[in-house]
Amino acid sequence: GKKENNNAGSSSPAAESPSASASAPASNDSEQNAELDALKGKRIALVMRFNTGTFSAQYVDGVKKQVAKFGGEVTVLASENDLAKMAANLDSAVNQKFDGILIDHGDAAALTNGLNKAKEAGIPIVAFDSGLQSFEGITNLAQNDQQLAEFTLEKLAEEAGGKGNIVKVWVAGFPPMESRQISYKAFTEKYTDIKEIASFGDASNPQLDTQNKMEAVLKQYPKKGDITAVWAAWDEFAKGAANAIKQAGRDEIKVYGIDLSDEDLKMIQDPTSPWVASAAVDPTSIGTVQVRFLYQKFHGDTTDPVVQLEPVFVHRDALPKDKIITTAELSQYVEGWGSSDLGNTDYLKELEAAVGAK
Amino acid sequence: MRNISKSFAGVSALKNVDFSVRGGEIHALLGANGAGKSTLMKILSGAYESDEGSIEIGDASFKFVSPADSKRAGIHCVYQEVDTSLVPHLTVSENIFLDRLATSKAGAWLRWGGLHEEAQAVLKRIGLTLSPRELVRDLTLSEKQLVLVARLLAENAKFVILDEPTAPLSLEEADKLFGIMTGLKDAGIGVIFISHRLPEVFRICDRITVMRDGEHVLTEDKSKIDASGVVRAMLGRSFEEEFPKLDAKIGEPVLKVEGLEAGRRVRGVNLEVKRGEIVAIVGLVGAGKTELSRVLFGADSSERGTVSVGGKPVNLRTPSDAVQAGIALVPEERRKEGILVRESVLHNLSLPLLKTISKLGFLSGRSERAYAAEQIEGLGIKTSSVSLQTAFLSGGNQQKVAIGKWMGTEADVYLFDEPTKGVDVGAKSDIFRIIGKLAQQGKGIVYLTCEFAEALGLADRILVMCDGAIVKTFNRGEATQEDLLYYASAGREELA
Amino acid sequence: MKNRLLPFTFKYGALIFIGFVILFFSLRNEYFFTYNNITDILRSISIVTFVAIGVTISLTVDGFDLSVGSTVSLSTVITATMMVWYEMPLVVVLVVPLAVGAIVGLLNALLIVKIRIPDLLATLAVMYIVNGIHKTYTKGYSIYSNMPLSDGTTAPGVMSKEFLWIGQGKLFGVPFPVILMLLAVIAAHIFFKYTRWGRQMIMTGGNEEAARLSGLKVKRVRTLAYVASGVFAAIGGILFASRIGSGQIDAGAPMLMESVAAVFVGYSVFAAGRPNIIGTFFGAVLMGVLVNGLTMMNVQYYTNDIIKGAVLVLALAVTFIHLNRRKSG
Amino acid sequence: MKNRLLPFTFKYGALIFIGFVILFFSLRNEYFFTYNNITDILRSISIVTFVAIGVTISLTVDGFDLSVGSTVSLSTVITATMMVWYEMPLVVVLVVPLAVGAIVGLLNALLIVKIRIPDLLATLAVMYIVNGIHKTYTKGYSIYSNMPLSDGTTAPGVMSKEFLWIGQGKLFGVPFPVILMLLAVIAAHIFFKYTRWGRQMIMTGGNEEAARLSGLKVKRVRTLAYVASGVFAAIGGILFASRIGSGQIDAGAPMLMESVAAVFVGYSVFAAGRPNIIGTFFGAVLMGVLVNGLTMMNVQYYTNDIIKGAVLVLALAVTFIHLNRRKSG
Ligand SMILES: Nc1ncnc2c1ncn2[C@@H]1O[C@H](COP(=O)(O)OP(=O)(O)OP(=O)(O)O)[C@@H](O)[C@H]1O
Ligand SMILES: Nc1ncnc2c1ncn2[C@@H]1O[C@H](COP(=O)(O)OP(=O)(O)OP(=O)(O)O)[C@@H](O)[C@H]1O
Ligand SMILES: [Mg+2]
Ligand SMILES: [Mg+2]
Repeated sequence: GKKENNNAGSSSPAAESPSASASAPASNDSEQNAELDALKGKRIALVMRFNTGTFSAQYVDGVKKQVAKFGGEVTVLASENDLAKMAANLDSAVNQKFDGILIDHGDAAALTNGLNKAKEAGIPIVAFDSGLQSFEGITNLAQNDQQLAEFTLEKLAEEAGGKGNIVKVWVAGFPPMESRQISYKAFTEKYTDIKEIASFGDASNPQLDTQNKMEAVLKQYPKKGDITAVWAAWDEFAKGAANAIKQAGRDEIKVYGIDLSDEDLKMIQDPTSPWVASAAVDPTSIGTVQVRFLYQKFHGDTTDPVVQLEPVFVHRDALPKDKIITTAELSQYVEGWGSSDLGNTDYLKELEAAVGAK
Repeated sequence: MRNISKSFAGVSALKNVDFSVRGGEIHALLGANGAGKSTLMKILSGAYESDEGSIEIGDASFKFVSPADSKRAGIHCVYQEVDTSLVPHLTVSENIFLDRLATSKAGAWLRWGGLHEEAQAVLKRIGLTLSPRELVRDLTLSEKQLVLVARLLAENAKFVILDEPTAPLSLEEADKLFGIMTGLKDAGIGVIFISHRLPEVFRICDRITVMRDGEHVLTEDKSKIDASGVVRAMLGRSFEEEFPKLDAKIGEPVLKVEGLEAGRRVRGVNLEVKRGEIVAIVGLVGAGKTELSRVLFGADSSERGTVSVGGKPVNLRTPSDAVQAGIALVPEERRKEGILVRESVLHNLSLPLLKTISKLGFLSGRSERAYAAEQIEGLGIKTSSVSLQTAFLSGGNQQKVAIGKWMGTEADVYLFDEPTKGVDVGAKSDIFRIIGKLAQQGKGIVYLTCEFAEALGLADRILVMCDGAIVKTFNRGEATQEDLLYYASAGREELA
Repeated sequence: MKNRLLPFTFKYGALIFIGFVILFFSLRNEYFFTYNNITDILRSISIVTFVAIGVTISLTVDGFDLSVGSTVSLSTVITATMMVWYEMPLVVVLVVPLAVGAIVGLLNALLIVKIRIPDLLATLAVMYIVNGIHKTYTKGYSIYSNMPLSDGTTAPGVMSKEFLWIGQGKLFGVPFPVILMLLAVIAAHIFFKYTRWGRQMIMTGGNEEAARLSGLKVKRVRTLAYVASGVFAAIGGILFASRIGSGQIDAGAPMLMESVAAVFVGYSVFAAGRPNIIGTFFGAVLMGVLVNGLTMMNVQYYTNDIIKGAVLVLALAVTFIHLNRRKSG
Repeated sequence: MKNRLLPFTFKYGALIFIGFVILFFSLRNEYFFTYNNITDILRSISIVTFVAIGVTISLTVDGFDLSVGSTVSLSTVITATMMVWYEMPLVVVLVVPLAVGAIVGLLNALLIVKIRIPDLLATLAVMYIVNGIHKTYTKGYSIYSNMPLSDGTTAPGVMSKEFLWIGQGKLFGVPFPVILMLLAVIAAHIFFKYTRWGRQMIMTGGNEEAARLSGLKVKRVRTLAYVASGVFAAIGGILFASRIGSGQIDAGAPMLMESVAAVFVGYSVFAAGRPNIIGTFFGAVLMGVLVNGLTMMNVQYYTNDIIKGAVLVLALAVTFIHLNRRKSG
């Protein structure tokens, strides 16, 4: 609707005039330059719920790089997985009159108040994986967690031939995890010949704890073929499981994980590693895309309330055998990865060029 | 109180003791250290539960299982260990009215103004000029003692117990206390008074009960008994026997102290101790003896003055410097400073010797045990095994452990700070014998005590300390108890 | 004694320090010292302050309660399930978690006062147990309005509006949790300063033997202190649920260290050298100010901890250098 | 005294308890009591045991060290960066984190022994500082072989084979970390039982003033204890990096509570009622056995904590009921 146009009026009064419509080509150069100048030097707050691990470090990196390209500046407000702290951080961001706010892994109930305050203050917001669809005026990037789980589980079933014993490493209490569990449940109903023989998970010490517990499970099922595969709902779990299996020499067991960072990619490429596949949205490009949509809002464009980030399935077979690559190069091998031009517009390209030229 | 018995960890402290007090009398409870006086009173005041026996007030029979019970019966007590009854970081007022605050008598709300006012009034009655707002942790020992006395006055007592209240008081202060006691007596309150100072006992009390080794010995009117009779009853033998002074050859000076100053409590102390000599330093409680011994041992720092051992000046910054220089200290607070109560006798005895009994850092279990056996034998430490926790030893044996650990260090100078405090009669003479032996071996002994009789019996020389300074020196045989007391109280007071 | 300035800096050192920190941030960032930001800071510390009051109470009777964090977690999920699973009225929603907090306190007291397990050991064990219970109760799931249940249906209840108002609403322009917090701080301060029970707790913690000898039922006092600690942690949990509008698993885990830090900084305030409510409050304020101010200065979030730790050391050093000098001087 | 069985169950109660737990799991699952599983359990507790030995040492001198978890985190990322960022030879890779651990210990000692901040307060502050440092050092990234660097290049080094062998290799069929752990336990036990320095630590912890008045240099002894605590935590961090083949951020955070739990259970072993190395080891074994056995039984992960806590309470109650009965009897 039209109401999405209540953009950052304070910083770009030009947006009020009809001529500033984003889709229309700029009528004259000076006007366009003024428009671009207005987009420079934005102060942006990134309010995060989680802030440890390579995945989130890469995501922050993506946000920072993209904002820098647009000539802005980012402040990270980290919340150590404490929603109350996150709510406080959002309030603080509003108090500081940032030009725009990015939200990472929020929670509708916890943030409602702060978001309303931000809306009153006219601060545009773009959220990632926060379930804020019901909020008017906020653009929600969503990585489709159920689909992520489906990708890996389907592949698992396929490679296992539709039957076998699997170990599930998963923990409740986190929205993405709980979404992935929905897919898992459907999966167990669909493949009745696939049996879950063990299930554990501990988010406070994910890697070592998984490694220790996986070892116990391996001892409990000591014969080759007892265990077909491990499904880890989070890459931190997958790392631990892969380590345990590799060190026990049980190379017949395959590990499937979700969320992919550089660190994980390296493990998947290692031919001796049992970890064969993962599904993810490139953390760096999540950051990039999120920033682009925020700038569209600065510009006064109408943006969709929900933007789906299509997850990508990465299997070892698709990766080069001869060299080690990083997620930055992954797009050359896996379609849909990182190359996402989602949210990009001509004026943003021009802005990028203008800032880069300086 | 009838047939009271009590034992600690299997060791009997009270055996079928009977004891009675009338309202309106001052009843002295006497006995040597460890006779069981305090224990009996703690049973009366509900701090301990008796194993057997009963307590009767009028016609009613009671069994006190908590201090609250006995308070309800009107019995109030000033305990011997002052610090166990005070809360250091609370104000004087609150400490005075601790009982009231502890029970539900007072309302829910605290009116500070009223409380301070009332406290001020009570303080005035005992003649203490102190702000009721002051924190108890900042008071001196004697002030603390008086705060406890003030607590008695603040309550409606039928009976009050005063366990060695005069120990930390000056004579003036003690006099004021006696005035208060007489006032209580006149008000019909029964006062039980424990003291080791016989003259004051005879001055103030009406009846005397003597205990020995946990048993009741006698109860008499003051008029029917004299001091020597009391002492005989207390000790079960005559007075001289208590100090078996051994002859020792006196050699060259081993410890020399010049112009030692530390804070308010050690002021310009000069001191010389020769080999084989026992030098007693006497003074009232609070004279600064403990502080002097701690400074000499490097446990507290001095501001000025020199100390030399065997002619060599030493710099005492920590106790380990002192040990290196050949000084050993048997501190006053045995259970806190002298021994580690949770550790075995073995580990306690070998503590200062760890270096000597180890090779390349590894302890030799054999020499450790051999050394311990030697000390246990030599000092007559009564313990069921070397690995027994020292907490389970009797006080005298604990003190022997605190002494025994220094025997192997080849120290030249031994400082004893009130080594007989809380030690029973037998152990006491054992300790005197040990000290005598050390002197015979040519060690220099400094014996700090507030028990003048001990100093008179044991020492070759007696120095009197008052207010942090040595005010008078006596050679053996020159002084009487009265002389000592005269100088110890700064020559200002006459003996009663 | 020679220097008259010393006792002053000693007594008010920590407060002056907090003042400087606030001044510093105000000068560095124009948005820091605004009404909205100050009330936001106060709101952000309200939960921790409640927990920290509980910790202060148990420390006052000389007992360390490590289980408060887990009690916050338990209480926050219980509060949420009361509404979401069972659609209880507000009273029940508030009373049940408080009762559960009291029960956790009783369990601590049983182990410490009755069985005489040392406080740190006992409360650590209880911490594990309560953590396990809160996860088992929810099967590890966070609780939110109309959440899907394991039997495929959705939960009937929602987090009610009135309940959410407790944590998110405003009264006379002041966030309600701030009002609650200030009331609690004042009440607890009055309790310790002007009521017999408060003094009894201080007496017990100051010298348990003396308290016992004056006829105080010290066991009961200590039991009450642990119960109070549990109840305040439970209030923290309720506020938490109300603030974020859901019952998060493990929500209380960071609360233990944060509240302990506040209490410890509080030792320095007025050079008390011991747990005290006003100190605890200022300790929480300092921590809140630091977190808020540092984020505003755009300090890398991972350096926050260094600064927090350094500030703690400074505040503590000021007090304890002096405190020990006085003792030995 | 009347019942002859009591002193026996008292002294060996905790060990018998552990025996029962092992027996229970062995009967429930045929694969539990196999050579491979037992060595796995021992390997899984090796890191915690090292940290717990450090905690035992600091508790022996009566000081609680809350900073060990953060020291593990710091040491684990330093170890990894030594190889990945700087391609250092193995000696340097091992020595640098140990030195850093010692420095953390020195910092603790400075605050506690010199400035005389109470141990819990000081080590809490240091915990924050060290946590902040390790995150600042890595900018929040985990460290792994050939990781991409912020300048767009990749890191030159890899986690070396020899290094990984430390945590993952076997010697004579026994996992190398298990051998290391057993050596450390034996060495620490001998240290406390048969060496002068160990005895000095025990005596200092027993009563610092009495130890000082016996001529011990108690400040030095306490300083050494904190340094040892830091070094053992650093060893834990090195093993951590070697065991999982990378340097994870915040890896040590859970180690604090786990090691403290092991040490506390250890209080009960042989009814010591105080920190002791053999007890700590058995405490760690009990915790490891529980995790392994419960995983094999496929118990819901969230109930693990309840069982852990209940076991802790039981073990502690056995000891302390008796210990106090003896004291007051
Ligand atoms: N709590 C206790 N545990 C073990 N033994 C104790 C305890 N209290 C007292 N005793 C022992 O009981 C005996 C009597 O002690 P008590 O304190 O009653 O003596 P006292 O007559 O008051 O001596 P003093 O004149 O030194 O005060 C002593 O042998 C003492 O060691
Ligand atoms: N911890 C303390 N706090 C306050 N005052 C103290 C403290 N220790 C000692 N004092 C006071 O200092 C003065 C000297 O004490 P010191 O212990 O040196 O005397 P003393 O002659 O050894 O007495 P005692 O017979 O008690 O050993 C006394 O007035 C005492 O009350
Ligand atoms: Mg006595
Ligand atoms: Mg003295």
